[in-house]
Parts: sequence; C-alpha cells; structure tokens
Amino acid sequence: MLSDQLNQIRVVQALEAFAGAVLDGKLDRNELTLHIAPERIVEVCRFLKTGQQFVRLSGITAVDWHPMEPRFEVVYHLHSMERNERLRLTCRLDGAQPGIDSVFSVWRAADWYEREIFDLFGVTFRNHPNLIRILMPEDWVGHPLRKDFPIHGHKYSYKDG
Amino acid sequence: MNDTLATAATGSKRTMTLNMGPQHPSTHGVLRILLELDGETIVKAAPDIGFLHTGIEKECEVKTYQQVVPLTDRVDYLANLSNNLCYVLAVEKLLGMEIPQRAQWMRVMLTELTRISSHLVWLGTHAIDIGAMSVFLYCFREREDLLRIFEMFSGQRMMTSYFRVGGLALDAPRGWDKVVRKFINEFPSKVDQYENLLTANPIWMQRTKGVGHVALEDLIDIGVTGPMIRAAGMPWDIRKSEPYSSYEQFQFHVPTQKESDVFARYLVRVAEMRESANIVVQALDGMPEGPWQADAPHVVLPEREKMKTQMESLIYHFKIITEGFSVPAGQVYQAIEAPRGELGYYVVSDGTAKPYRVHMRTPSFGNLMAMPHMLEGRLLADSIASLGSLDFVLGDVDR
Amino acid sequence: MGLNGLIGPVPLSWYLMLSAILFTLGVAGFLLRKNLITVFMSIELMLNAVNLTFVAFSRHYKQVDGQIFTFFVMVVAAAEAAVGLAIILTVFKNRSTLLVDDVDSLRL
Amino acid sequence: MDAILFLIFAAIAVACAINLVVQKHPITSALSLVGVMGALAVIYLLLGAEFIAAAQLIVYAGAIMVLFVFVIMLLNAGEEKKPARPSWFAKILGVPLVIAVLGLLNFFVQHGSPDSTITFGEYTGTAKDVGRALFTTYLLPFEITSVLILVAILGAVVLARKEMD
Amino acid sequence: MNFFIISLIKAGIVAAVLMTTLAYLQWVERKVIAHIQLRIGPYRVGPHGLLQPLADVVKLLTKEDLVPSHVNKFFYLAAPIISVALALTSISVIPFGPEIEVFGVRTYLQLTDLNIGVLVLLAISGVSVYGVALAGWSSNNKYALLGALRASAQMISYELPLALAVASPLLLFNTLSLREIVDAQAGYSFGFIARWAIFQGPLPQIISFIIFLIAAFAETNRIPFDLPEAENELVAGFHTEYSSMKFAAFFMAEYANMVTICALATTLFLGGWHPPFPVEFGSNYIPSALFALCGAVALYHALHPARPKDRFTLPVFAVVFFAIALAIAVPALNPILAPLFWFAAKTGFLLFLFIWVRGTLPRFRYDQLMRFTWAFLFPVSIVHLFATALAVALFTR
Repeated sequence: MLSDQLNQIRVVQALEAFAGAVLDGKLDRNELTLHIAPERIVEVCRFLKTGQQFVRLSGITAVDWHPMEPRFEVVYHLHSMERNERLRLTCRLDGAQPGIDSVFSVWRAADWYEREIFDLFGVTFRNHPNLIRILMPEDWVGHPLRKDFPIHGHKYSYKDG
Repeated sequence: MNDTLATAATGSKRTMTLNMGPQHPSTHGVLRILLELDGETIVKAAPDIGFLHTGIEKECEVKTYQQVVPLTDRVDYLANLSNNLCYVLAVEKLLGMEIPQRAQWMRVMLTELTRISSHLVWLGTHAIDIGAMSVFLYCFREREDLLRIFEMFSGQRMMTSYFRVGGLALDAPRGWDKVVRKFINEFPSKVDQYENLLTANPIWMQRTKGVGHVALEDLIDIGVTGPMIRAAGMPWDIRKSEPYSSYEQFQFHVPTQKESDVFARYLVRVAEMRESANIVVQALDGMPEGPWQADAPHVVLPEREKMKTQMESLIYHFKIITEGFSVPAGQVYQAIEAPRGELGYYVVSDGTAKPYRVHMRTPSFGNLMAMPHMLEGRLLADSIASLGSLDFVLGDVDR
Repeated sequence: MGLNGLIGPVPLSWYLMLSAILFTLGVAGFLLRKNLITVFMSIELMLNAVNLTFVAFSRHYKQVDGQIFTFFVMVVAAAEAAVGLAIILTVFKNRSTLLVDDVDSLRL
Repeated sequence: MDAILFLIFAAIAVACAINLVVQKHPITSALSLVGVMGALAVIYLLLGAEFIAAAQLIVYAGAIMVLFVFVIMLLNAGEEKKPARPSWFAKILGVPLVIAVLGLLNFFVQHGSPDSTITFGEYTGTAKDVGRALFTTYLLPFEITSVLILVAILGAVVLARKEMD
Repeated sequence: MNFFIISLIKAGIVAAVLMTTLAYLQWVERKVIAHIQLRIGPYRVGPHGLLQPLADVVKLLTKEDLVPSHVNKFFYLAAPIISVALALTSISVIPFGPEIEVFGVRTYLQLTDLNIGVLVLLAISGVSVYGVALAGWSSNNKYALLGALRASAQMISYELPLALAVASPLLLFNTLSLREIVDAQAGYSFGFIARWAIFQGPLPQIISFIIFLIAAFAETNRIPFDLPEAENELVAGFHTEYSSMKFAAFFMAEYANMVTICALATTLFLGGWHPPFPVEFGSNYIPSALFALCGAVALYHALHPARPKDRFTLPVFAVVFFAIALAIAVPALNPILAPLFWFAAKTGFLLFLFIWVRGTLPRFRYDQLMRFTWAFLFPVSIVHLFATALAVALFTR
C-alpha cells in the first residue's frame, strides 16, 4: 500500500509490525506524514515513543475537511530529539460522532492539546482525564474552528433573518 | 464571618481556595489560577486560560496568505518577529521558495533582537515579581532602544509585520547598521548591570535556587520547550538542530544548566541574551549585499517604480492585492526557536489563495502545562517565582 | 468624699475594689462563655486583676517585691499562653470546634 | 488629679472587662482584654510601677494578646452560637448574688485593708529597683522561670509539630 | 501651668514638623527611587514636584470614603486609627537636642523624657501589630488576611532581635531614659573619636547596630521584608480593601514608623544630636558650610539651567539655602540649630539607607524571613548581648 520510497524510511519499516495500522503515507516537502487507523492510534504512539525515541509530542491539532467525509483529520506532530526527526500522524474521523482515543497515557503533553481540539472542533477524546472546554467559555454553543461555524460567530450571523 | 474564607473544615485538612487572577499583578496578563492552599502551601493549582482567546486561527482562514502576517504579530506580542518569521517560513516552504541571503540574514538579526527584547521583558517582570524593582526599569530602558530599532525598520514599535512571504516588507532603512551596532556594542555591559544586581545577590539566590524544580523527563513528557528545557540540561535548540533562515552560518552556543530551577532558567535566559547579541554582531559584520526580496513576481509585490512603468508589474500588483497568490496544496509544519521555545506553524493549503488551516503550536501553551507540576506542594510565595520563570505570554497561550 | 476627693490622693481600697471587680468579671466570663479561647482570656483577666493587687500593695508598703511577683505572673502567663494556645490549636485541628461543651471526652 | 485619672482608667478597665464577657465574637473579646491591659498599665503608672507598666504593654498586650488574636485569626473562629439556655435558677439568683458578693467584698476591703492613700509621684519603683531585687533576692525564682519558659517553648513546639490522626 | 503651655507649644511644633517630614519623606523616596531607576519622579506639581505631597493629600482627602459592604465595620475603621495613632505617639519620647533657653525659658528639645523611654518605644512597637492584624482580619478578604497573618508573625518575631539589639548599648549606658542615653554618648575619646555607641568602648556596638537596622527593616515592613504587602503575591496585603484617607493613614503610619525607628537608631547608636567630631575642629561650622554649598550649587545650576524653568526656581532655592546657612551661623541660634541639624542629618542618612535598599534588593520569601530571624538574627544578638555584658563587667567597674 505504501510506496517503495516510503518503505525505505526507518520509522515506516519499524511500523510494519502493526499490520493495518498505517493506512497511507506521504513524504512531502521533506516531511513525513503517516495516516493511521484511528482505533490503533494509542498503540502506535506508545510504540513510537518507547521503541522509536519519539519522546516528544510537539502538538496535536485538527483540520476540518467539511463537507468531505470522513470530515475531521486529527494531526499529531511527533518529534525525536535523539534522532532529530519529526513525524506527522493523521487520523481521519467521521463527522457525525467524531471521537478518538486519547494519547494522554502516552504523553502528558496531550492534555491541553486534546482539550483544545475538543473545544474548538468538537472531537471527543476517550479516556481523557479532564475533557472540558479550555479556551471558550463553558457555556459556549458550537465549535468555532469547524468550517460551518461562521467567522462572525452565531450571534452576529444573519442566517436566521 | 465563619464562611468568609470558604474553608473546607473536613477532618484535619483545612484548605482555602484562592483565586489568583484573572486580574492579579503576577499573572502577567489575564491568567486565572485556582489555588487550593493549606496555609501557605499550594495543594492544587488549576490554571484557567482562554480569557484572551481571539480566534486568530479561525481568522487566518478567511485572509489571503500575505494578510495573515499582521495577525501573527498579535499572537506573541512580545516576540512578534519570531511569529512573523515562523509563519513566513512555513508558507515559503509550501511555495518552495528561495529567499535571498540578505533577507535571510536580516531576518536572523531581527529575530535575535526580538529574542533580546522578549527576554528583557521577562527579566524585568520576573525581577519585579521577586521585589527587585530597579531591574525592571533598567530592562525597559534597553527594550525601548530595541523598540526604536524595530520602529526604524518597520514603522511600528510592536506590531511590526516586517517579514513577508518572499522576503522583507521594506529594505532596511538608511543608517540602520550604525543604530544597531551602537545598541549591540553597549548591550553586554547592560547585561552586566542586571547581573550585578541579581546573579550574586543572596536574596535573589534564596528566592530562586531550588524553586520550581521539574525533572527533565517530566518536562519532555509535558511538552515543555525552549529555555526551560535547556535549564534542565537538554541542549536542544531548533536553531542548531534544524537550522532555518541560514542559522547554520552563525556561530553560537546553546547555554544550558543542570538544576532545572528558577535560577537555572534565569542563567540560561541571561546567557541567551548574550548569545543573541553575539549573533547580531556576526550578522552586522557579515551582512550580505543583494536583493531583499525573492525574485517571484507572482508572490512578491513589485517595486513602486516598476509598477508605474511596466505593464507586467502592474498586472502582478493588481492580482496580488485583489486575490493574493495561490499556494500549492499540501501541509507543512515549520518549527523555529522562539524566545519562549518551539514555535511551530502548521499550515494546510488546499491550493487556493487563502490558507485552509493555520495552527500555531505556541511555546507558552506547551510550557504553561508544566505549571501545576511546578506549583503543587510548594509555597505560595514560590508560585510567583515559578510563574515568572515560565515566561508565558497570554496572547501566545490563548491565541 | 466630695469634689476634693477627686483631685486628692486615691485610697488603697479603690485599687483593691477595682481588682475585685475585674476578678469577678473574669470568673463570670470563665463560667459563662463557651468558646475555649474566650475562657482562656477570662483566666488572663483574673491574672491581671491579681497583678493589680500585688502592685497596689507593693506601692502601699513601698517595697518592690509586689512588682517582682507581678513580673513572675506575667512570665507564667506567657508560658501558659504559649502552651494553652498550642493545645487549643491541636484541639481545633482534631475536632474543628472551639466550644467547651463539645470537648468533653478525654481523648484527642 | 490622681483620683480623676484613676476613675477614668478604672472605668475603662471595667467597661472593657464587661465587654469581654458580653461580646460573642472572640476577636472583640480579645481586643477588650487588650483595652483592660492598657488601662491597667496606666493604673500601674499611677502606682509608680513604671517597669511593670511597660512590661504589661510589651509582654501582655504586645506578645500574649497578639498570640491570641493570631490564633483566632488563624482558626477563623466565628461567633459563639447561642449557648444552651441557662437555668431559670441561675438567671434569678445570678445577678443579685454577684451584687451581694461585690458588696460584701467592698465592705471587707474598706474595713479590712490598711487605711492609706496613694499619691502619684511620691514613690516610684524604678526599673533599677526591680532589676536589683530580681537579680539578688529573687535570683533563684528568676532562673526557675527561665526554665519554665524553656519548658513551655518545648511544649508548644511539640504540640504544634505533632501530627495527630 | 507653665509646664503645660511649654509642652503644648513643643507638641505643636513637633507635630507640624513631623507631618511635613512624613509628607516630604514620601516625596524624597519617590525622587530617590526614581533616580535610581533612571526616571525623574514627581515633576509636575510645583518645581521638581515639591508640591506633590500637598496634591496627594488633597487627592486622598477628596476621594470617596469607601467602606466595602463585607467588612467588619467597627474594626475596619478602627485599624487605621490604631496604626497611625501609635505610630505618631512614639515620636514623643525621642530627644532631638540638648536643653536650650528661649526667651528666658529653659526647656529640653524633647516632648517628654521618661525614665523608661526605651521601654515605651518597645511597648508601642509591640502593640502596633494590632492595627495591621485588625485591618487584615476585618477586611474579610483572603489576601488581606494572609497579609495580616504574615505581618503579625513577622513583627512579633523581629521584635526579639530588635529588643536584644537595643539591650546591648543599654548595658553601656546603664539607663533607660533616652535623654541620659544621649548624654552618655557625649564627648570624644582621645579628643577626636566620638563616644557614640558604635564607637564606644569597651565593646563598640556595631554588630548590634546592624542587627537593629535589619530588624527595623522588618518591623517597618520595608523591602526586603515587605512581605505583608508584597503586591505580587498578596495584591496590597493587609490594606487591600482600604482607600482614600484610611489608606493614607496606613501609609502615614509606615513612614512615621520609619522616622521613629531611624530616630531611635540615631539616639541609641549614633550619639543623638552630638556632632561626629569636637567643636574645636569646627563641627559647628559644618551645617552652615553645607547649606551654603547647597545654595552655591543651586545658583550655579540656575546660571546654567538644564530646563528653562530652572532659571527662576533654582535662585529661590539658593536664597532659602543661604538663609538657613545664615540662621545656623547666628551665634544666638547656633546652640539650638546645630544639634538639631546633626540629629536630622543622622536620621536622614538612615532614612536614605531605607530608600536605597528598597531600590536595590529583591524581597525574601516568607519562610526564609522567619528562618533568618530565628536561626540567625536571634542567636547572634543573644551572643552579642552576652559578649557586651561580659565586656562591661570586666572592663568598666
């Protein structure tokens, strides 16, 4: 499934142990992106951290590909200081009930990033210790970074006449 | 009077909840920390952020690529040029653009000056938090000079927006090198002044040594970057490990300390100021001549003169102004070493003239996560020193 | 005694009477109040009343011994306050109450 | 002059003492006690006991009572709840009994005490006198009090340190 | 009745001078700190901001007298009164100068001389904790309460080394009266070394002077011991909830305490009003000479004005300085003004030290501050007291 060029890369070779976890991959502008099956994300991450020296989670974010399906793409930026290497993992999630396992158990750094995505995109992270809104007020309706959320906010939109 | 202090008199533990912020002199902005105190010892610290959330990431999606640059100024308003640089580098990476040497060196020089200015604000506020009032004003004296330099270059003191996709906004003004050289020649002696007041001061050492310690493994696990992690003994600096904007052509050290306490962070940042000054001197000495903008007419605005005389330039100018330039589809993550740590811009392009998604991996956001670890079990007075050593900017946290 | 008495010297008995009144009030506070700290303060009031008697008699006999006694009483009161307040703190830590009536069992 | 001063400060002392007993809030009581002590310090001055007057303020008002206030603030002790209803017997008998006791005391004091008057300034027990007596005649008790203080400090420290569970 | 009239006049003069001093001390502090920090400080109201204290007073007086609804009103209002009353009372036992004769009336330059003057000052400083503690408690505010708890603990703790530091020179002088203490420091050993307590045999009291100063910083809640009002942790500490004149009262109490404690240090350790070297070497001319020098400098700057306004303001200053210099030089006034000058100069120098330190040092942490007094200052002062006692016992009698 992966191109030969990708299969040359050490990380990709190492990940062959996880059959079916890596759905796709891409080496673009010198950046490696691996497309991971959402249900396998935690074990892949744990393996990358312990086995492949990706000890740092640089950040997690999400992209909303509305109206495409699967709509949400959760993006993990991993970094290995020993190997001086960066790796991007992405997971595609359905728009109806977007949810994915939390990687908090792998990196504590995931805490706030996952809360931020929950807050701004409405993606839930299962097993997250404290999944509450972080940037928006607690009683906020909607998720601002979704593409169907108007830039002015609902309050000032003219949708309802 | 009995319930005034919201005391939880359950069993033998009596704790008091103290709401530090959002309006508090030491939270450096609108940060709210819910502290649970047992006497003066912090049992639990829960930061509450988002008071400065302005939705910059959302706003980026409706601007053209060039229009995003002024927004990045507002993210970390103390290190605006670093934000400019990071965004610009990310877009240039998407475009696959080559930037002329002079622009790259100019960028390096100005971001290093930004680092100095940002560290000066940190040092001043950190010192005044611990009670050393005068250092604050000394630091702001030098920062004032720096802001004047920024104004000279860009016309703005803080919201510079000086770096543009494809180069700089303007060529360097006349006489810039004299002004910068004058500042940078005097600057090391100014750092000596701060150090005279603080480094060997027994009270300063008592207040900062052994305070706010977090082990290196924890720091890495929590995602802390920048001077904080270097103060714990990890010599990791993106300028060295993943050089950008021709940093590989400069000689500099990465100062580190072992102790991972407030004092170590202080030493690291002060040493970084000196290193930055060193880099600026190198940039001044070896500043290459040449164009300050890339030769990419579809991205870079043409010169005024050309626009008025050449049809082609006029068309490009019109197109860039009205609809911007389209960027090939793809996604890039560009990380740079901002004053506070790893600043990363994740830019997704769908091939149009507006970024599809801009995510800012800001250092303050990642560093602030370490705060509960730093505060819990320590004294309330230590919280001030620890918070100061985190060096966060709330605009950077909330975006 | 008239108005003259008001600008003249003060009889010793007045001092003793003041001391008696203060002592009585101290006793009253000790018996009536329920708060441990207030009870403790009533004891201090009684000590003060006694001190006054000492000083008055010291003055009457023109000897300094009464003042020495007062001094010792103060030292004892200081020691007592330190230990007593420490005990009160401990009691409060363990029972979260300061009411005398609630501190009735011997174990802490 | 003497009698006026005495009466003013005696009145203050008594008023503060009554306030101490009557007030519900411990802090108010504590400050009333400070008032009593201040008034007593002035009365000591009238009696010519300068050193004791100063010591009264330094030790009693400045140290012991500050400790009380400190502890009250620390514990955030609130107002006393209304105490259990006193018995009707105590209510009816209490006030007359107090008056009777005071009257009786007055009688004995007036008649039993040596009939002398005290004039301000006639005699002063200076700090020098007190010091001389303290370090000669009363040296042993003085040393013992220092041991007492030491024991008290130890006791207080032990009590404060002890982690009870 | 003569006694009462003289006392009243003296009290009036001392009150007026003290109040002006307090107001201008604040101006001086702002100016000195400003110049340390490369600013110019108050400059707008009057020449060099000299009328700034007046403007501040007017501002504070006309501000709304705010009493928050959640406070314990009685104590909330009583606390600043207690603070300021005690702070102002204590100046009454400080001697400013020797016995003088004005219009045939002989009187001391002192409000009242008590046999136990030193003890009175200690007592007042002990009781003044109540103002702070009550302010914090009655404000019903967490920051204020924490500030008050810190303040009371700190003031009680530092009273010990303070009292012990005071006790050492008392062993030399053998008296508790402040007047006699100053008298005991008169004269010069070997004809030129002033017999101040810090120079006096058998054991110069320099160590206890330093201990006294450190404890004084803590007693007056100044940097590096200003934890009760550490604005970065506790907002404004015990006076967080206070505004307008009630706030000004705390402010005034702080400055009055500073003045008192510096005056006490001068009296106890620096020989009160006695000049640092004998009259034979011309110590009487120094004050006049100093003021004349000030006048000359002012005149010089008026001729070379840095700012246009200086051309008109500085000559006025020069005239005032020359007038003071002349007044001190007048033989009839010299015996009154020269001692006052020396007393004011020494106290002023100590006050300047307070301000200087504030511009330089960071502040301690609470537990460090407590450990500092109990584990270091207290033992050192006890040892020093023993040493002094031993020296006095061995060498003087």
